[in-house]
Amino acid sequence: MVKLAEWRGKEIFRQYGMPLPRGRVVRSAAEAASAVAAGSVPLPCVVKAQVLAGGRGKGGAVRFASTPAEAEAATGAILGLEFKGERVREVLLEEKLPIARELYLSVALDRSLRLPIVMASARGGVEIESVDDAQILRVPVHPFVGLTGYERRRIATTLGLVGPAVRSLDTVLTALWQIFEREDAELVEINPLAVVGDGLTALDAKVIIEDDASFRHPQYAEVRDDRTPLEEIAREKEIAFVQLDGNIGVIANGAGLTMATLDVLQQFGGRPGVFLDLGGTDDPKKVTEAFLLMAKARPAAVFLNIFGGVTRCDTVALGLVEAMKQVPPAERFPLVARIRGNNEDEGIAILRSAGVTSLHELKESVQAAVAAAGGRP
Amino acid sequence: MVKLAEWRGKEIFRQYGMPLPRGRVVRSAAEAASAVAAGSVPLPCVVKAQVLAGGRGKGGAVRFASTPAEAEAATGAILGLEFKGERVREVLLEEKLPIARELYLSVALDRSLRLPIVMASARGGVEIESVDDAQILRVPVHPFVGLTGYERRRIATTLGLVGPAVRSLDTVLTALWQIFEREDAELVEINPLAVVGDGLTALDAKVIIEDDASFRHPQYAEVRDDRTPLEEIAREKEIAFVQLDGNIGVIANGAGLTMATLDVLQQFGGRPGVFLDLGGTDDPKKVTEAFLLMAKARPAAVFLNIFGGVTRCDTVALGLVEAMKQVPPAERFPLVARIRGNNEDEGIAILRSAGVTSLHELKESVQAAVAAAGGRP
Amino acid sequence: MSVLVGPDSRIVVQGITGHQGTVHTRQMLLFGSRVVAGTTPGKGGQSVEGVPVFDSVQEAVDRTQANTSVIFVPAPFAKDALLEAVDAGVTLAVVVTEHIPFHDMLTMYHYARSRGARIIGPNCPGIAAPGKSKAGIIPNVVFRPGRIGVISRSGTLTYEIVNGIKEHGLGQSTCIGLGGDPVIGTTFVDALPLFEADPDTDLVVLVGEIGGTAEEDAAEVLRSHFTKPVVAYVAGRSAPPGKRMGHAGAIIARGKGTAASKLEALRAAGAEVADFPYEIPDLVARTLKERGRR
Amino acid sequence: MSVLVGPDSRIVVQGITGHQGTVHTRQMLLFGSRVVAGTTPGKGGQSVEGVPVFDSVQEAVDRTQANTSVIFVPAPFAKDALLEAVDAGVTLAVVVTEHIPFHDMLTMYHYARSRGARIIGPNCPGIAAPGKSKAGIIPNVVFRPGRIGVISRSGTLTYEIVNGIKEHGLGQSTCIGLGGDPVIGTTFVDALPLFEADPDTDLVVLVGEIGGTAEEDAAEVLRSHFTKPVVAYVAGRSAPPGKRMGHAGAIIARGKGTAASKLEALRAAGAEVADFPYEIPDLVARTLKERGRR
Repeated sequence: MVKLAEWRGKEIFRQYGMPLPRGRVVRSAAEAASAVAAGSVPLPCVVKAQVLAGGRGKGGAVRFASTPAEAEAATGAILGLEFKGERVREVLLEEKLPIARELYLSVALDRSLRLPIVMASARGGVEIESVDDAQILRVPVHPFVGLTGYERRRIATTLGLVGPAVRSLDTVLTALWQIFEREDAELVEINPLAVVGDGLTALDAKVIIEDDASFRHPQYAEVRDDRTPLEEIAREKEIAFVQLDGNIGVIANGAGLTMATLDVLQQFGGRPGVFLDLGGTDDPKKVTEAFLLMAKARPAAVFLNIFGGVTRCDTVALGLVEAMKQVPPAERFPLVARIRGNNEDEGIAILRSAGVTSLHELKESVQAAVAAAGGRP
Repeated sequence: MVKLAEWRGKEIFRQYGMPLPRGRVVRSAAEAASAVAAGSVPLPCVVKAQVLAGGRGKGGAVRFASTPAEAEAATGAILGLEFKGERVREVLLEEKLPIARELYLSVALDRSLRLPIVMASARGGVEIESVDDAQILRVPVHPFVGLTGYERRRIATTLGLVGPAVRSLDTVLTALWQIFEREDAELVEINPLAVVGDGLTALDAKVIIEDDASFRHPQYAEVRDDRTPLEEIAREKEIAFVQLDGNIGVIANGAGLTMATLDVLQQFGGRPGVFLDLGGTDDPKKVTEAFLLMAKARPAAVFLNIFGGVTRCDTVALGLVEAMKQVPPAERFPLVARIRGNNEDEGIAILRSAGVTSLHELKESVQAAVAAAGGRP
Repeated sequence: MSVLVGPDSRIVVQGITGHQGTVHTRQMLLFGSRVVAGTTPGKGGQSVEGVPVFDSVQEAVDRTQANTSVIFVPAPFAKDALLEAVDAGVTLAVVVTEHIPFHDMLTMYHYARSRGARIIGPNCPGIAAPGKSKAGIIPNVVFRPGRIGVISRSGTLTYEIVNGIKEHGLGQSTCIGLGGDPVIGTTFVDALPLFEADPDTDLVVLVGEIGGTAEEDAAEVLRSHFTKPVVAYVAGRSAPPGKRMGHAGAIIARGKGTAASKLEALRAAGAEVADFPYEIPDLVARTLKERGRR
Repeated sequence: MSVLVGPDSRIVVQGITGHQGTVHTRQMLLFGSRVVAGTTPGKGGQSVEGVPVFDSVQEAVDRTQANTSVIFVPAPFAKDALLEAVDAGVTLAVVVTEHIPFHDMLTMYHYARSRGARIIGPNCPGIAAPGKSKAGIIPNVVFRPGRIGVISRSGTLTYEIVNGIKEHGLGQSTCIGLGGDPVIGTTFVDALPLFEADPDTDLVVLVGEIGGTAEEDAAEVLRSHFTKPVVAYVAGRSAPPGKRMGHAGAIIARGKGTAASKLEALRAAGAEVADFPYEIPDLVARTLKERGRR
């Protein structure tokens, strides 16, 4: 899930011929001033913080400028701000257009239909979640035939477009669909899509690229995302690693088992701090690597819950014992383990030799982990 | 059916990244000399007449040159020649490459499967019709998924390619398939596809574009084809008009009926000179237009065979009578008519008023047409 | 019973407000077809020959339970019209439009098939079962209810042949004009089993033409899976190779698709072969008599 | 009887010469599966665990009548492998591979469907019917033949639950691991009717997780078309929104896909809901008793 900032999304939009306001992304107030002076950003203009979080308008992260001095000042005021936890490093300056109406348009996956779905609404400019379902048109698109003419007509009708605006919509829809397919997007959203004169212009761009397709799109590998630094390292090592609000690290194998373990932990008063899914592995080195990554998150305690299937319990135990040797004494933490399944006895013996007890039942082992982290039970 | 000359086909090949010999198309011997001198055609080179007919090699329409003077002389010798009825107006000069093997590759439609089919053979450089079926691999390609990796592997094996040549084949196949799909081709054929070093090069290019897709490809409208001048005019007027070897013009409505009429005509000793399918029309003007076009072909006699269904007999009769007025006396010809079906009586009456008798049976009317043209029966 | 169309066919005409759409809606109604709806984008709310017009096929299907479509829209938009019909749940689409690029038709055919819908055509006169229903443009006057099935790649030639059968005192069960394009939604191979299964058909007249191997493929079916007598005719024995004879599909290419090859295959598969179209009615009558039907 | 796999399953392993392919071929053989062929392009002629290796699936099918494929090939090539299997006539393909782009899977799913083939997965442990056949990677040791059906979006959690059922003295009829991706070839909605129709299944354990609406969709099926008792569990009630929890499909997006919504739907549809995985075996036993089976 590579979430692209607005300006990156618009770079892609431009490649696919999407109609856009004229503008430029800048990284300093001086750059903003010279962009306006050079005419690459016509005045009056909009000055927008390039952060991934929504609600920029209400949050003061979008400003307006009518003179070069105002553009410079607004850019300077926004750059470096922290907005919902994100530092503003780029600012997008764009011409301010005379907007007649604001529409909504997106394409995403409908998992139940197993088809992409275009969503269109005449109620643009607000979060789509706040729009009544009856005011949203949902058009499934079959990947073998693409967005057909009759579906385009339905969308035009829903958006209340006639005449030349329908041709403009056609351009927008073609770009939207091509970006979704060719860039392996999970979401392409234009909100608002503005009616300006008798044409359309994409005022915002939200593009999310699918991680798993990165082998086809190396250009997105460099993109800064909203992962934490540890999550970023984990991603490179191909470990499923999610940082949460609590203080107990959970290592399990398999996403479902890891989630279930977190659920039980929370039920008994524990606060999960890290979700680490080892996946199916039979390489002790990968276990060591994962465990050391967990140590970097500085958990109050770690709970290991393994059900050996493809993964063998002794492999995990070996990797874990090796990792425990490598963690510096100052960073050590209590460890509670429960390993079951394939080669269970061997695994338990290896752990025991390293001073770790493996408990049998999920419930009792979770309670022990919560106690080890200093929680009540 | 727009058959493209080799050099036009190669222009398309180049757009799609197909590996090609370096070369240039010229329209005069002087141009050939300067192309060689400028280095855009490396020596030694091949000098090829740009005609649509096959068998150029054996027919003396392909020559070789090792010096600029030879290239100029060969071009001069070929230009203006008549090759199987076609005047040579362009000559393609290309570097002569060290060919290890000659392969065959094409994609066309398989009507029975209702799928495109890639044909590949290690026996390239000869007409594919002369190659034993067992030596040709036929790979159906589903348009919804394109040419898959496993199909590409089968083709590589058939062509006896390994190592880097397989990657080169991949480039060739991707280009082949994309041209077929995106240019609305009926046939894309590379024969020979040469193994040169450890890569592949398309030495020839045969591309046929589908007429009916011309609304998507206006660029092909200008291309000279192997139609006769009258066929070209007919095409612009959207009349199905084919010139044949004989002297009797046949006008009928519907392709099947027209063909059947020709068959009967031939059976009774007539020689069809023009196939003119009026199609389904209810516009007398279109009938007049078609009839005047027929007159231009200077037939010895014309046989009109109409079965009125969508087309009304009186409409055809009106158009025909109008046309007869417009044909100059010197160009007039005997007309035999048979009109049946929808508004038959009205049609017959109109023809009669213009001095044309409509016969009832196909057989007797065909015999009358043959007699009118001066044939025996 | 009849083949593919019948009293339950509820027809929507796509492109009903065009000249052809309007003319043939009237003819279908006169034939007795249940034309329940028409569509033309932007003209919803009008009516043509008393038939309500909708903006979309989905609307037409929702409001009138149409299950069969007849498509008259121009070639550049025909693919879209067919996809719309299929997505709206139509199970039989007759595509009258000619000059549809075959690349479009490949998409249309495979998409329809994946959704369980059948296409007749394109570039075809459609289908008619006298006394029951007609979806297409075959002239009403040539028909008379009877027990002869007709499957043909031609248009007008079919009318002439069907008319000949009528004038000979016989009648038709169902007549399908498959269309003259290289890629068609329903071929002889697809249609023959329907007539084999139809208790109201005693004999099938198969009208082929040069180009492709549809008749040779049909001969395979006749040989292995067909018990009723067949009278066959193939147009184009006088056609030269390499020339497209009116139909996009009627071309002898690279030595394939000659009338001789087709006739030989059909004859070898047991079909009675007519050399000329005017021989067909007699041959049908004679074959029925010899094979002990009627 | 069992669901989708059984004694007639003739398995071809695509990617058999890779580490995973080889390991699980051995496990499948030990389970009693008829693994008749393997494929790896360029390695035809070898054999793995006594199973002959072919260059292509078509060759494997032609030579061994394989009808079921298990796919272990890496994600960038998985789409191709699936298309190859479908084109070769395989009717059930278990795609174990994870990290396949969902855009690829859309093509795989719709193509397979149009050709009448079923996909399980991707990113799934596959399917097993104890005592009959296994196509996939679920550990052999967790099974014991019995009358409980299991359908799950998880891998290891499924093993733990299936094992728990065994340790409780019960056994399984068929267990399907559907896979953790956003687009999967077989969903709860697709699988439930198979268990409803299976005379050897008395009760179904449904193991869901956050993300999407597969469980809500399943609840609709339970409500209207399902007569057997169901015990359901949904993992991820503690997961925060917007975070992808290991599985590509396990994400609460825009307020949709929460455990609460799923549990509520399943409970309302009559399923017995377990709050934690260790409660499942007891709940299964109690439900069987109360509903008067076994």
